Amino acid sequence: MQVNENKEFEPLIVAFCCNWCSYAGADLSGTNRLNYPTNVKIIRVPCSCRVNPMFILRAFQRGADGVILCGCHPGDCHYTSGNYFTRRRMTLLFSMLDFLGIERDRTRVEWVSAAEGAKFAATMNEFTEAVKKLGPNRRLEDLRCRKQ
Amino acid sequence: MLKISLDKLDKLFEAVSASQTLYIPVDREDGAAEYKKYESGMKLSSALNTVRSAKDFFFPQTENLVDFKMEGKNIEVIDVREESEDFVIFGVRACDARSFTILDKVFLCEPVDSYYKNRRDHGTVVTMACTRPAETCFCGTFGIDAAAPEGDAACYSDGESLFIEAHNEKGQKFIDSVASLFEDGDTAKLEAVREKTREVLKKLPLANLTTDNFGGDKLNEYFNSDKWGELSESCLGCGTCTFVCPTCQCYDIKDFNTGHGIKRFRCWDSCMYSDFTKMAHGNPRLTQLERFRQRFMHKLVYFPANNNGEFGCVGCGRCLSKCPISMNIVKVMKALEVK
Amino acid sequence: MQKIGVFVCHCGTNIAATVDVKAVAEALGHEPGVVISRDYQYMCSESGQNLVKNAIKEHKLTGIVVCSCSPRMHENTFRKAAASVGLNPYLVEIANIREQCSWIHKDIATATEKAIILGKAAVAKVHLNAPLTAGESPVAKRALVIGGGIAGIQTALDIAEAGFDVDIVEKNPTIGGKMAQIDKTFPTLDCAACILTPKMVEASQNEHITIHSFSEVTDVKGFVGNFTVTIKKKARYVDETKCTGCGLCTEKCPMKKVPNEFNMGLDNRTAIYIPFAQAVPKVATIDPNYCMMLKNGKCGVCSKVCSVGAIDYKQEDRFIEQKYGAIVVATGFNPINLDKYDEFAYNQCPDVVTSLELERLMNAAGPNGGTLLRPSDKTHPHKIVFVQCVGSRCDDSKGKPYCSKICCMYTAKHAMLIREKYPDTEVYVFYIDVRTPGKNFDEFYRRAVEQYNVHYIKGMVGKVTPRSDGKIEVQASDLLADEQLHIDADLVVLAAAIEPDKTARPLATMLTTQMDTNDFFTEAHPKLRPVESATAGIFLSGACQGPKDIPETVAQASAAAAKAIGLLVKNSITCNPCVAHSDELMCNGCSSCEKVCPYGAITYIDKEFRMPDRTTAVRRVASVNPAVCQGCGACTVACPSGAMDLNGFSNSQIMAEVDAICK
Amino acid sequence: MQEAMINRAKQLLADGTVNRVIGWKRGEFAYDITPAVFDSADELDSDFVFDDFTAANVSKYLVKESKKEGKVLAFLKPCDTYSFNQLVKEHRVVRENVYIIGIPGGPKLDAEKIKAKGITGILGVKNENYTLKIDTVYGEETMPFYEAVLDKCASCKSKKHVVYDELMGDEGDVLDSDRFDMVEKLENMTAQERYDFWREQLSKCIRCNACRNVCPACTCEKCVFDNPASGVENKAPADSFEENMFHIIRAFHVAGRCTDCGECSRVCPQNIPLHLLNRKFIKDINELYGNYQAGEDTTSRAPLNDYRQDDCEAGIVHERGVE
Amino acid sequence: MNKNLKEQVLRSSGVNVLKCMRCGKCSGTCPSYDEMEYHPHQFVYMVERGDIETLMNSKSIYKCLTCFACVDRCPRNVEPAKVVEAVRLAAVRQQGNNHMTPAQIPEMLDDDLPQQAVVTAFRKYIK
Repeated sequence: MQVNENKEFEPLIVAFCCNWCSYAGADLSGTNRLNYPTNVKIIRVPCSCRVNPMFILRAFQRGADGVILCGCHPGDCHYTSGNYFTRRRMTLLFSMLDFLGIERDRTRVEWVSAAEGAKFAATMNEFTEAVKKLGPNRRLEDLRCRKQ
Repeated sequence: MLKISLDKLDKLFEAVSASQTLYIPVDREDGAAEYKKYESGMKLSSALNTVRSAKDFFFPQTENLVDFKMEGKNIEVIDVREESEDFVIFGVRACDARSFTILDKVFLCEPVDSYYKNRRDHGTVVTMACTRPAETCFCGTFGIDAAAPEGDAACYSDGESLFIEAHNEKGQKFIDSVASLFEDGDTAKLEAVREKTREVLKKLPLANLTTDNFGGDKLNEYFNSDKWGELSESCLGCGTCTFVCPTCQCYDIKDFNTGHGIKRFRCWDSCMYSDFTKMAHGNPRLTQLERFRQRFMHKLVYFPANNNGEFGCVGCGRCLSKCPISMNIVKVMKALEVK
Repeated sequence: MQKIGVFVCHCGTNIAATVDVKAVAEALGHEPGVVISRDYQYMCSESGQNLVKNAIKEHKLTGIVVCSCSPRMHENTFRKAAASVGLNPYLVEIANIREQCSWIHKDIATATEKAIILGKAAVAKVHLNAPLTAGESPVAKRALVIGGGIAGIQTALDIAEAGFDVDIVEKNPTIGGKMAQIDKTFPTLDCAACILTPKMVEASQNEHITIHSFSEVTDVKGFVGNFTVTIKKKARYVDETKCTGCGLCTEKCPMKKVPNEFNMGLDNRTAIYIPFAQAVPKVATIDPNYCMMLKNGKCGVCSKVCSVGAIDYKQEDRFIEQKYGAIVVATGFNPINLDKYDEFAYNQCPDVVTSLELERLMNAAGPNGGTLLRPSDKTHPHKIVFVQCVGSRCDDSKGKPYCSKICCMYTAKHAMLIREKYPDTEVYVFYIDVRTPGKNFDEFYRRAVEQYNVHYIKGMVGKVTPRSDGKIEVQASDLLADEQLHIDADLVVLAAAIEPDKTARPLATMLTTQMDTNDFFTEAHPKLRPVESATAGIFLSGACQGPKDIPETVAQASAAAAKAIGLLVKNSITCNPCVAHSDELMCNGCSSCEKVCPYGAITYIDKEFRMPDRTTAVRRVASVNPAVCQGCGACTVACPSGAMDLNGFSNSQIMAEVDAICK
Repeated sequence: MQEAMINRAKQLLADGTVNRVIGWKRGEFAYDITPAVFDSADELDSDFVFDDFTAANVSKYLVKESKKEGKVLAFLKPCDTYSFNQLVKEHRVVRENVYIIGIPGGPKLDAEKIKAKGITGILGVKNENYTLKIDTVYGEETMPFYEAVLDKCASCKSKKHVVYDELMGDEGDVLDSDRFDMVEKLENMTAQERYDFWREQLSKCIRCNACRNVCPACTCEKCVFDNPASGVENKAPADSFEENMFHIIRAFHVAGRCTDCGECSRVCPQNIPLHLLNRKFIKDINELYGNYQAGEDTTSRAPLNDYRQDDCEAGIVHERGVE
Repeated sequence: MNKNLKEQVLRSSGVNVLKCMRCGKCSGTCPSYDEMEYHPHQFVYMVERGDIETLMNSKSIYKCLTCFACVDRCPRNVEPAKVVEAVRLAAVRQQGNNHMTPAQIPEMLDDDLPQQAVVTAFRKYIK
């Protein structure tokens, strides 16, 4: 692989996507060839409510620069109520991270339905840009995990 | 004895820190003191002691032992040991100074702990005599004179000047390196201050506590004592006492997967923890009573049994003030004691 | 030691054009535990699958990773392939390098790099995969059909035909639904009652069918194959088993001024009533809102005239609980409320009616005995205006955004019938588009225009103004003639949009099925699974899923029945093994998980544990019913001690993926 | 008060209502009081103490004690009753096995605050008209009572007992406290300032687990941080990340369950204001999902186990406060 | 067809003419229908086609009363009156900013002119 010395900062984005809506939405943006940056790596979870705050911290620890969580729109959860719990949990978690002075633009929750391939791609583009502006994650990084 | 005016201390610190790393106790915003790497402008704390003991300098809470680099299916072992740089810890109290001799017994006996030894060899301990001991102090119980601390070199203050004397070559080397700042001084006033301190020590509430009834031969007297139950019943099983203790030296070795390799490190462990010395078959001490008993039996019986009667406690009093439920070695000794 | 196989698919050029598949296979071959890494043109093809199968056998693989299209596409394919050669299907992981890599990226270098990372994440996960065995749960051999319209009746008859017991729950006193109110059906113009009522009778007489009329579903518990449903049998104050339906009570009842809902309120009925002559079950029902006896204890006439003593003023709502293997929803539709359409004067003028009201006005069993008369003065209307798309295709808050589908055809039917019966009547139909896809539909519409001379005018009615002379002024535009028309009509008929029944949404919540924003039930797949809901064991029949005419409804009803039968013939069904499980040693019994479980899959048991001090203690711990759990994972986060974990998506697996991605 | 408590306890022991009493036992000095179980009148007479230093919340001990044979008498201060109720709600204590006497709450004193004034060699502490007379080996010292009050008592939220079998002393009210002031102050700082503040505080952490082990909400059979299988186990903060993570996750795990008893900050040997993390969650919950006081009752749904369809979106974090 | 003009009309009206489903309800409801050469639905359609100049040159743009009946009744929320107004605005812009002054009103009043038309014209522009 080529390494460009003057490469601009390329953030690492971890996206947790629920199987029923957002992961399908991500697939749809693929089917429609809607580009979004390679920075985004998707992890499939059954429901957004499966995402434990520890996973999010873990991603930051290991060098992620942004974490986004995607689920079905409120009311459309495949499991009826999962994303409602997600919403409360993540609101509080993100507020706590903000309280600790972690840049608030590094975390996001977005509702993307299986039909919203375009929204998925747009969201990922936008989020990647926002994280790019922030620069590398330093405040929630584990120095031991930093790449040599 | 050589002395330096107290208001010139910063000159001394500047001089020392110019050639090697210097650590001194400083006051924190919350009123507690802690050792910090000296930087210009820092003031020596007047507090009796730091929350964390000075053992950190030789036996830090976490320490990398070895790295494993993984590339695909290959594993490379990387020795991360480096020769430590010279450093000075200034202002160590008599109790903490004694703790090093206790730690030495553990880490410097065969097989020598090279990580510890490396630091010990490069560290110079400059102690400071106490002038205002607290009610929680009971160093005297272990034969320590707070007014005459051990260490490579010792300092004493008479309120105006700081006197220094070397106890060994390392200490002498330290003094020699900064000798130009010192002058010869009269110790008459200092002696008076020390005498006063010793008077106070005698008046302390724990002054009469003795180890007469403890020691390596007391296993049977105390192991099955029925006091352990009530002593341990309110123990939270936290590690506060162990982690503030200058003599507790148990550690755990763990692997941390960084994603591109493994860092094998050791970190302090506490015998109060439920997974302490956990082995394949499980845990040897299943109840808090057993774990609680282990800690105090170790300090008062097992340690002296293996170390020529030396106790695993220096009476610094940290656990007395920091235990969340105020259970501590003094209460244990008083409750257990069979005369 | 794990032996993992990696299989990288080219997907023709779909992947290979943007991802260097050889490099991916090469890189993943170096991952710990990977013993074979291959690439192939089409991994999902038979030869591709054989390559996977042979590798599993040859290398005794303990897990495989397929780097290919979305797992939503071929996860099952490869799971089956693995299973066929003895590898547990849940030891298969898919790295999605097509939809989420090759298709969205253009640069080969970065796309390849990303594909490798996605592959590594899958390898990291598969290291921790555990073989899972799907449990089985028995299927109750009984179906529930909610709604007793033509959809429900047809579904029930078909299921009964296959020999399974089936219950129909109908909220009204009789089954029959909307079709019973309809006069004639398009495009054949045969009498609706003539084709519906035999089916109603058939349903009532079928030994496998139980009809719970005047009943509602109040609670649904359980899961596919094993639903427990509570049905409320509303008090009708008449003993169904005794009533013979003789109708004497309805004749004698002194309370005769009750709006007759069967006739759309165009005439009155008595407080004790049988909705219509062919009602099934043909038993009387007392309307407690109007019955004097029930209201103030003064009357009792019906009780006196009833020769079989069926009247029971003390009857109360009864609840029955029944187990079902499958549930078919057939809750149907209603015309929308037209209160917000001031311009059509529906609420001001009795001679502005909806199409369903027109059906009753024209029906022989209707308020006028089949003669078309204006509701206001009972005179023959000579000029009738039909307005299409009232509330359909609306982008505003008053109407519905969708096409109601049936209006074009029934309006043509009405126009035709009127012109047939009353040739002196002028009929205008204002339309936006005439939509007639369907067998013989356009021919039907053309007949209305060509044979029956119905005036079809392209344009919309803007304003309807009732006048004091009894005429109704209709102002509309004729777009083709480019003029504004003013018609003095005698009767205006509005083709009101149809919407799902109001009971559907609470029912959907009980059933945990999905609905769209219009409250139509969402099918599991719009093309391939049109009669199933996304919730296993719940099927959709008729207009509850979307606007439908009768033939389509019946077709879907039979399809839903076929699906339900397909489920009921099984003795047991395989459960999803990716369910939550609780580590009892770590569980605190705090009930957090139970509170967030949408399926009630978690219960608590008191269990005896050996304590560290060698005593035993009883502790409350959570226990997951794997047949009920659907595997969402809400509980795993609610659990602070981490005792709750999810098969297939365990904490350690997800963290391994995170680690691999962030490496 | 102490006398009355001992007498009542002796009565209840004597008449068989309870077979033991949980309370506080006097120590070597004026302030080193240990929670303890007393099972005889003699022990009560000699060791039971209730004074300005009996701050420890004994409700957590009831997790263990209430599962033993017979009934235990627990003296609970108002704040302790909230903790107890929350434990009842989570099925962690057996309510029937506890006889609760509600006793007046603080303000209780913090020996650390006395020592921070440079007062050492403490032999005795007396409260005379809200001036502390402190007898030391270096002579008598004085300081205003309120300057030595524990932080958790200084911002007391309630003097009302939410559960008890009988009450001693007067019942108080829920207070309109200023407990969120510091949280608000931090919220109004810039992100960098907040980061610096917490970095300084949390870098002091020695991971002794005192905060966790004293916390009445942390009663897990096995904490995730002690469980090697959890993937997040760690014994020491080997990196600043681990200092952050432990405290974030711990606060998150008790969010909606924390009654704000303040024990975490009281016992922290490094004086880290840990209660601010919990209060941040409480403040957010109150503001976003409606006022909620954990432990106020035993039936309501915890905010994190509940939802409303019209809850705010997580984006609210971006919309409000200081960047 | 004048693309710029179309753009201008679309922008100043804020209307999405593509939402129109050609039902003609706007024209069916329009009280000024008979006065107009081009009717509301034609406005929408012609704007969609970009045939703006024809409309601008037609008297129809001054016949609209801005009563908003078409806006209220349009099932697709197309808002034809806003389109008419936007075309009118386009016409006025070409003529320059000659707002009507109050002094001009009395001489213009006649019995047939609806009062609303005067108010509208006063708000807007001279022909």
